[in-house]
Amino acid sequence: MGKPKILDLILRNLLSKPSTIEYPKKETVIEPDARGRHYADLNKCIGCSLCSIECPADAIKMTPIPPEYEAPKRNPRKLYPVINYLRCIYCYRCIAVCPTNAYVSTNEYRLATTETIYSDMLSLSTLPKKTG
Amino acid sequence: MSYKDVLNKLVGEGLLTPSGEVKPHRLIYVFESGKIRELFTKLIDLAGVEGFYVSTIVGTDLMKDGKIRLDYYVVFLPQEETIVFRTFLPRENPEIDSLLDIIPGVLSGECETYDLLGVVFKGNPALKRGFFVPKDVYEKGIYPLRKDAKV
Amino acid sequence: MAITKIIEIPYSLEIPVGPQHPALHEPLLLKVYADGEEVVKVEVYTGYNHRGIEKLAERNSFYRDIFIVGRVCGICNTVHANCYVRALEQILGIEPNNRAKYLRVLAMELERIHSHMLINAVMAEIIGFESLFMNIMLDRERIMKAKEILTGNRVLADYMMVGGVRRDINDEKKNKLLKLLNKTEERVKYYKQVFMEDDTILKRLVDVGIITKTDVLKYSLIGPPARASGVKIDARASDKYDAYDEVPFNVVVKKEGDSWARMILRWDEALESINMCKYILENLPSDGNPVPDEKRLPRRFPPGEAFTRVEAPRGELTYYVMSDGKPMPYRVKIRTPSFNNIINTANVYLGHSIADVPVILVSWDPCISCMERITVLDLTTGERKRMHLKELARGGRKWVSPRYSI
Amino acid sequence: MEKQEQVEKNRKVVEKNRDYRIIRYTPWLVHFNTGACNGCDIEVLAALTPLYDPERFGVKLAPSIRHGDILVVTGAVTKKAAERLKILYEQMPEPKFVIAVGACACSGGVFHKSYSVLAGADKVVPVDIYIPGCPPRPEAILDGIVKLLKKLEEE
Repeated sequence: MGKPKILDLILRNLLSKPSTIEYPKKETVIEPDARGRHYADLNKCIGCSLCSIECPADAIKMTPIPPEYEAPKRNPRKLYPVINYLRCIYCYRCIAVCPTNAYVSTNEYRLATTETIYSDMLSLSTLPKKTG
Repeated sequence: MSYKDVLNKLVGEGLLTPSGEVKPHRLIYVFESGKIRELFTKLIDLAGVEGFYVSTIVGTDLMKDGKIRLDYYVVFLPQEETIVFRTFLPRENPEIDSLLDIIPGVLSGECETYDLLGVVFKGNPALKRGFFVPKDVYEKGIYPLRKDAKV
Repeated sequence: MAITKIIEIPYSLEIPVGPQHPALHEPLLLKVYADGEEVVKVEVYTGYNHRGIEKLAERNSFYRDIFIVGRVCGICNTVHANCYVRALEQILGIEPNNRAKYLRVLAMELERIHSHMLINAVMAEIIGFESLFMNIMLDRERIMKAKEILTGNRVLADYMMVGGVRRDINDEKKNKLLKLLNKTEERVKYYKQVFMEDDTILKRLVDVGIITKTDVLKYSLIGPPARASGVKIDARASDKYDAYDEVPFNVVVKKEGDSWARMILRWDEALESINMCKYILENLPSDGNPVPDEKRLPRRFPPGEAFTRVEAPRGELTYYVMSDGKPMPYRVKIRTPSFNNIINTANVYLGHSIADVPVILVSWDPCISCMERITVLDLTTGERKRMHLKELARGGRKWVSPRYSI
Repeated sequence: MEKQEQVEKNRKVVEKNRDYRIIRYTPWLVHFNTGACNGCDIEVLAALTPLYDPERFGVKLAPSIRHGDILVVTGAVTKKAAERLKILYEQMPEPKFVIAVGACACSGGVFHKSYSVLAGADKVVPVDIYIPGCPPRPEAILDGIVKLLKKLEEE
């Protein structure tokens, strides 16, 4: 490379903006269909436990719906899937095999925690609470 | 000499017996485990050192038959045709001659097969337990890939 | 220098070798015995990364294994999954449609580009050319973005499924990918020029770690190290799996056989892969939906065995899958390229200086992504020193030579 | 006697300030691979490249464990690597913190049933923060580091 080329390079580098993204002040652009946190919508779930069988990491556990929530009629066994987000590998196999497409997927990735986190509160928030 | 002629010649000499194929279209030839060194020496003579390489050694524990199956996957150049050389060993004390001095490339495969399946390659000085397997497993004398291994 | 007595200095490098072969052995231990500066003996120790994947695969169902084998190696996960999925397809007798085949090739080639860029960046870092490392890593982010657009995740794609792929692309995504690829092509050409012309790189890489054609075949070496020594082995060209029979590409072969040839060959292959990706995006067939309905895939596998080969970024990767009619595979055997390339090449280091050891090791592409640490043990004083692999390449010479160059 | 009291007093002050020192200085990371697939490793590496540039927070990759403040553990913790991880943790100077990156280091991931894997870094060393994901994005790793720093500040 000759010298004029270097001068050109220096000028270009002086004028260009730094390439660093100012995370976390500025958000990075994430694809809307990137695989992030997902949870079950209990209005659609029928408690068939297929996702729990197919999960490669055994991260999904079928749990009884707590009595203070109204279990939908289509869920006769009153079970719902709870995902252990620490073990989950975000492969979305559960979403693909779900017979009722009950899973809600998001591109949320900021999951750093100090203790184990589960999907139970997110899932239960889709159900109405029993009154009285 | 193309790989087909080489294989036909070896079949003619009685070293190999053709028996079916592994999908997709990989021909299987069965040989006697005692004649492995004779087979591969002849193979080098016929095909040349630059005519093939040993891709993989696959050991499988066939517990029902009381046998261990050993497959040598050999790739012939320049067509890159994969041929399977298959042999059967008894499940108790499986032993076979090592190929390390004539084909150094089998080192990794032999070490792995010994450590995980317990096939002894006679004449390979590098064999040792603990190549891959953790200490608490190999101290009990367990070979993890045997079907009756409880680990 | 006149040697009156031979002093053995065991240098042990602990290196997480080969994402390529993480299945069985990754952080790897190389014990290097040196006489002064000259390497006289190398031993390989393994087992730090043995996760028992082959046994694990026998205990899980066929479909769960698709995701487990993807985690053998983070950098080559789509080729691992592709190889395993194609073995299952052979057993089942299913053939995916053309669009799915093209998309599979696209995902695998994107992976090859980012893997080759990564190892060239690591090589730049090892020889102390830090700004080049940073620049290559910056441009590699574009390919990671492309992978995210295509598969939904940056690294572990989980893109392959029996009978097709798990995501389709539309025109908007296609344009985005083309834009990213065009920008990357420009930069890759520039980096190739840097590797061809820069004095630092030429002085450290040329004529280091030469391996001849005969040795390549004797030691079962595969992938870029074999092709850089003039052996034309490429599973893409010979097995013609997926869409490789329709997508045009050249197999790059070099004759020199040294570390420099291996690195340049990787840049050439990356350029070749970019052209393939562009061809695929422009000529994507539309013969039906490439995404199979995972609920309707066959649950029962007939007895049978299949052996598939695939050209991973680091060489030929093979899978052997045997089914005995039960819901779980009877035997899964994985042979990854680094398994051959690392363990069988202990003799190449002999005769080179200690500072060349990391250079040769990296030129096999063992994917040294993280911790590289070396214990230098001086037997005469019993003194122990731990140093970074990079330090050894640069400053290790300083630490060793004063004592022995008298 | 007075001297001993003074030493005792000093020790208490040091212990009280122990967790704060890290904020006044810059946290240096040490990365250890305990048998990962390198997916997490390249993301940790990518998090240190110019696009994300954590040196803005003073975060830097330390070459030796004895210089490190934060141990970044990736991988499923194989039995052979677990011995090493314990030794490394003991060699780190106080105060020390551990970040588990990826599903494997958090709780074993897909390998939790394997015979040569302990499944989870918390079985060997105390973990301060978990970053789930397979592998987590570089932003998520930065996010974890920032969360750890914030947590220390609040204490």
